Amino acid sequence: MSDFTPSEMMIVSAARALAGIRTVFVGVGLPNIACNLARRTVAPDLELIYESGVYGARPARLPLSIGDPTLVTGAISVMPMADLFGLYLQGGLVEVALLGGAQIDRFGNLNTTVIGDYAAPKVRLPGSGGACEIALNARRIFIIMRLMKRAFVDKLDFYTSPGHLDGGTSRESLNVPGSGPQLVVTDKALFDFDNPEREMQITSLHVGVTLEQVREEVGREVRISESVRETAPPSEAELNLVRVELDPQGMYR
Amino acid sequence: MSDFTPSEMMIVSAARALAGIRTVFVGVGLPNIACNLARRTVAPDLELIYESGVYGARPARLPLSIGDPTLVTGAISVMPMADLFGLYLQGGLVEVALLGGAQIDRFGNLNTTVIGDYAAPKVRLPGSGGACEIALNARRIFIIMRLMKRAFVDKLDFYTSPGHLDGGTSRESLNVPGSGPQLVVTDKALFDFDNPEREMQITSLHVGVTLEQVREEVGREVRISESVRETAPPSEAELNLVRVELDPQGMYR
Amino acid sequence: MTDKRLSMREAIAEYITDGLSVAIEGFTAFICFAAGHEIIRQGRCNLTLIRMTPDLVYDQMIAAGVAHKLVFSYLGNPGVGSLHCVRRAVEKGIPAPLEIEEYSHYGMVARYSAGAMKLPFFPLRSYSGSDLPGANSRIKTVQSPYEDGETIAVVPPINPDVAIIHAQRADMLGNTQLWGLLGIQKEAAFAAKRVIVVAEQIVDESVIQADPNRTLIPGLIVDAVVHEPYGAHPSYVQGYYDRDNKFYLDWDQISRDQAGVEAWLEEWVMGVPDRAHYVAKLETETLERIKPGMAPAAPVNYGDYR
Amino acid sequence: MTDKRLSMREAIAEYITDGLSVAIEGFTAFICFAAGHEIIRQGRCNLTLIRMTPDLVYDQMIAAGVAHKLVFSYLGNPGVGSLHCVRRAVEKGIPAPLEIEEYSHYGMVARYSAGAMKLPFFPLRSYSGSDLPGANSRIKTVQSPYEDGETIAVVPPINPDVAIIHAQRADMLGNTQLWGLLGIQKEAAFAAKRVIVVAEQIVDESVIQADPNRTLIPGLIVDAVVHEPYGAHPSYVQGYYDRDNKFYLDWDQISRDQAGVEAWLEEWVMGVPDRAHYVAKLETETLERIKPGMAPAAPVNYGDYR
Repeated sequence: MSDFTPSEMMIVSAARALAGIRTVFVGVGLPNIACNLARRTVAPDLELIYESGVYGARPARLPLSIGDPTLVTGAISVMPMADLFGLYLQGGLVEVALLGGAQIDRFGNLNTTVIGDYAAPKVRLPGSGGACEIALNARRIFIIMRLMKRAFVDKLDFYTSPGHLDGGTSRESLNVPGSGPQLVVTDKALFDFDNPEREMQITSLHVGVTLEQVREEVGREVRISESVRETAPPSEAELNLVRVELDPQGMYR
Repeated sequence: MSDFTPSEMMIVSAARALAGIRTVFVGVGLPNIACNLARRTVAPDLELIYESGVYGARPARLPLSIGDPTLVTGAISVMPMADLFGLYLQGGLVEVALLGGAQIDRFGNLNTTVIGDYAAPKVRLPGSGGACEIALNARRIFIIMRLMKRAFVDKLDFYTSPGHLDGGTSRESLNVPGSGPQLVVTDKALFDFDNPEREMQITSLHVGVTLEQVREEVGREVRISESVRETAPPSEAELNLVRVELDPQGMYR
Repeated sequence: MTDKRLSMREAIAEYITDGLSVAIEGFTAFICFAAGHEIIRQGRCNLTLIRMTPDLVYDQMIAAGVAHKLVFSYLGNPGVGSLHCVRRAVEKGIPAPLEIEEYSHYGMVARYSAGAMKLPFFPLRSYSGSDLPGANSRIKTVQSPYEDGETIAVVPPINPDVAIIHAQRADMLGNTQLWGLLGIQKEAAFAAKRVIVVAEQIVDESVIQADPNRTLIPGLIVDAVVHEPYGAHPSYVQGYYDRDNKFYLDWDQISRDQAGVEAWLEEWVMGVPDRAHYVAKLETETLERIKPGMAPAAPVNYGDYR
Repeated sequence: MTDKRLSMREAIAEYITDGLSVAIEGFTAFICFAAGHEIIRQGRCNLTLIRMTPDLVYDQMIAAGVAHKLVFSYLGNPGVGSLHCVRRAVEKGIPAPLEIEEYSHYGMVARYSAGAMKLPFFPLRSYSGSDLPGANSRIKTVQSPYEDGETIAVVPPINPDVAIIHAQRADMLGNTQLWGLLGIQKEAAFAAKRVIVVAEQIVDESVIQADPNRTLIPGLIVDAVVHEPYGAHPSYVQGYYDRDNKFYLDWDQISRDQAGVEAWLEEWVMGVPDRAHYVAKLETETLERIKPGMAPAAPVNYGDYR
């Protein structure tokens, strides 16, 4: 088995989770490569949706932003953002959306707004963009972020994008279309929320990663699924696609 | 002075009333010819707006319906109806709209819905189409219809498109953008509503028409403006444009 | 990806069943008479017909007895006069009583928009001072929570069971492009539970992808693609054929009595197996008369970015 | 009809005065840096800057001190990282404190839509469970008057004093066509009290009229037309030039401290009289690097109907 980077493990894990999916709402960078890998492997009918107003992008190069002109040329449809958000996202056509954040709590709520106090922030982050409505309207949310103490927190400084809120049935009480976070892909392990409390739990540890390392990074007790297993490493085929076709310059190794 | 038909007098009168106007919401037939005459004479910057989604039509022939393909080819902009009604009409960009109806009352309210009871109509008319929102949102309404007893009634069977409602300040109480009916062009006389009661009043009698004839047709006392005058007959130039260029087949003589 | 092409007969048989709500949309243009006629041929009934302007297509379908209800905003033979069959049904219950639900044009546009955007209502500046809300209790008001506190009219979403959209071109996956009068076809398609696209031409996906801003309906929401040249006759398709105005004028006479309509339906709908035979039955003079000249769009370069 | 063409200097001098609210829109693409730089050169101040994604153009304008308030939905250097100038203003009040009013993307889209449609509010499915309404009291809710009685979020209209829209082509009357990412330029233009269109090419009205479905903004709502090739650099214009990504990366370094930004502004904004000189100052290598290949749109025939 050839060796691989933690980023490659994240890309491959996210791609595998998209098996059979028809539409994915995506950003640039690592998630974008994951979606294109899924298209070439487990989700041949997958269409990429970008908040910039693109449905069914056919990029001729690695897009450098979600508004890259290569996402427009050759796409199936390019529309005003009012249609992208109104007809596609709110219209219920987005099966999976990939999100990330500066902070995530145990219930998959995300903060991309501020560190510190909103009125006098220590760090002013980008803000919601489309994340808030994506988190509520996409049928399922997959979260992709590296496992870091400062990111996996007990309490968010700001709730930008609702996950399972306070856990249990609290999200259902919002009566929103989307079912919220289903998966968290990190560089060390995979997490899901398949328990009555809707609390993040380890389902799979990447090769060579120990529970202690994960606890260490999360900085608190972490719930563990009964069916916890080791993540199958990237296959030769998967690595080849990523390294040769999808990210030849290795921008996201 | 060459002679002319009552229709030609209506066309010319409506065209003159559009002097200096920039945008007019229009249907087909006689009003359409009036607008094109205005464009060639008193309103060179006039742009025609059709509810079918056309702004700035440049018809190469007499359009046979408001959705005629000749209104599309060569137009400045052709858009979804949501934009036509939302951005142009509701957006406040329509200076004048031309309307008509099966019934009109003394305050310029129009009925295009039913004759008789709504639930069991004697005659089922076309209905509103865009007329209801046009009557409320266009800055000014010009009404064009032939003077006929059964059309000029005391009480409408159905209020489709609000004019000055019960007169006086009753329309203002609606707090709508448009100022309502300003002019009624008929084949016998012109009417306005320039009195505190906002009641239809004769301002101009076409050549050879007597007050008695008008009263006869309206079938009731008709208010008369202090400044009532005789309508200036169509000029040679106006008649030429209508007969030679705008309606060569004389479809609307 | 799966090829979604079906014949009109297959598409109607598969997706239109008795009692459904059906929107054959297209404002004056792109009216899919081919679908309306096939629905009549297959003897569907109790349909709720939805269209801003019922036009001749619903006049014919209502005379044929396929509908029990009509949702609309303007009942007319555009540029000609009345829809006599709809009037007979509403005024005299011939061939059967017809329930109606009536809005203004913008009200229907707003209903389709709310349906497409999955909103509980859509606000619009209309109806105040009109009798329409009195005639239709679905038209309500909402108060603005902002300073003005203004009260504004709202209409509820409409989500037809099936929308049938005619277009110039589509690929076999249902990615569809229209030009000319766009009406509310986009909103109707996104609002509908099922979508049948009927196209003058089936093109390769690469043709669609060569002008992504022109794509009005993505294959994602399309269930069937029917290739049906002249499928919108006697209405028109921008750049492909003109409205057959002679027929619109003739219909004003044909439709004056139910017997005349039934004779016409017998000959032009029941009497032909499909649209191809209908087109063959049209005089070549007719097809020549409605053929437009060329007016190409100005060129556009999307740019090759690799 | 009057020719609305002005130089950028004339257009900004005429329509942008201190204290106005200004929306230079365009999502990643069509960002009119030429207008932003001219506003800086003319020393405007106390502006309320409105943009979904402030991007580098507002980062530069805020560092230059033209703004007292920012209305936005995403603060980032797209694909690169932070907007350091905006962060300095918000976190440290450098060069001056900056008031912010924050929404999500769809919230801003909805605000422009309400502004363009003259609606008192626009409903959208967002914000429930988020802290955003707590941070911005302009985000409210309305209850549906229909069966469900559902409560839905609403945002108020936004009507900028001036919108500046960059496009591929316009005629001298302001009839404007765009292709590629359409963003919310249409809604922003219709919502604004004044509109300045900046185009890569000024074309004859006949070019516009040869593809009426492509017209996004009618001259009717346009006050000034500025011909400014490369006016959107370092952002891009579909089919005309690519984003100058090298500059977006460089800016991440340049903008790390206020001094560096001021030096850059001195050289590239204050140091040039207009965009033509700015373009001349760019290396030819740069212009070559951002030149795309050809990808023509598929042909379309509107049909000649006479």
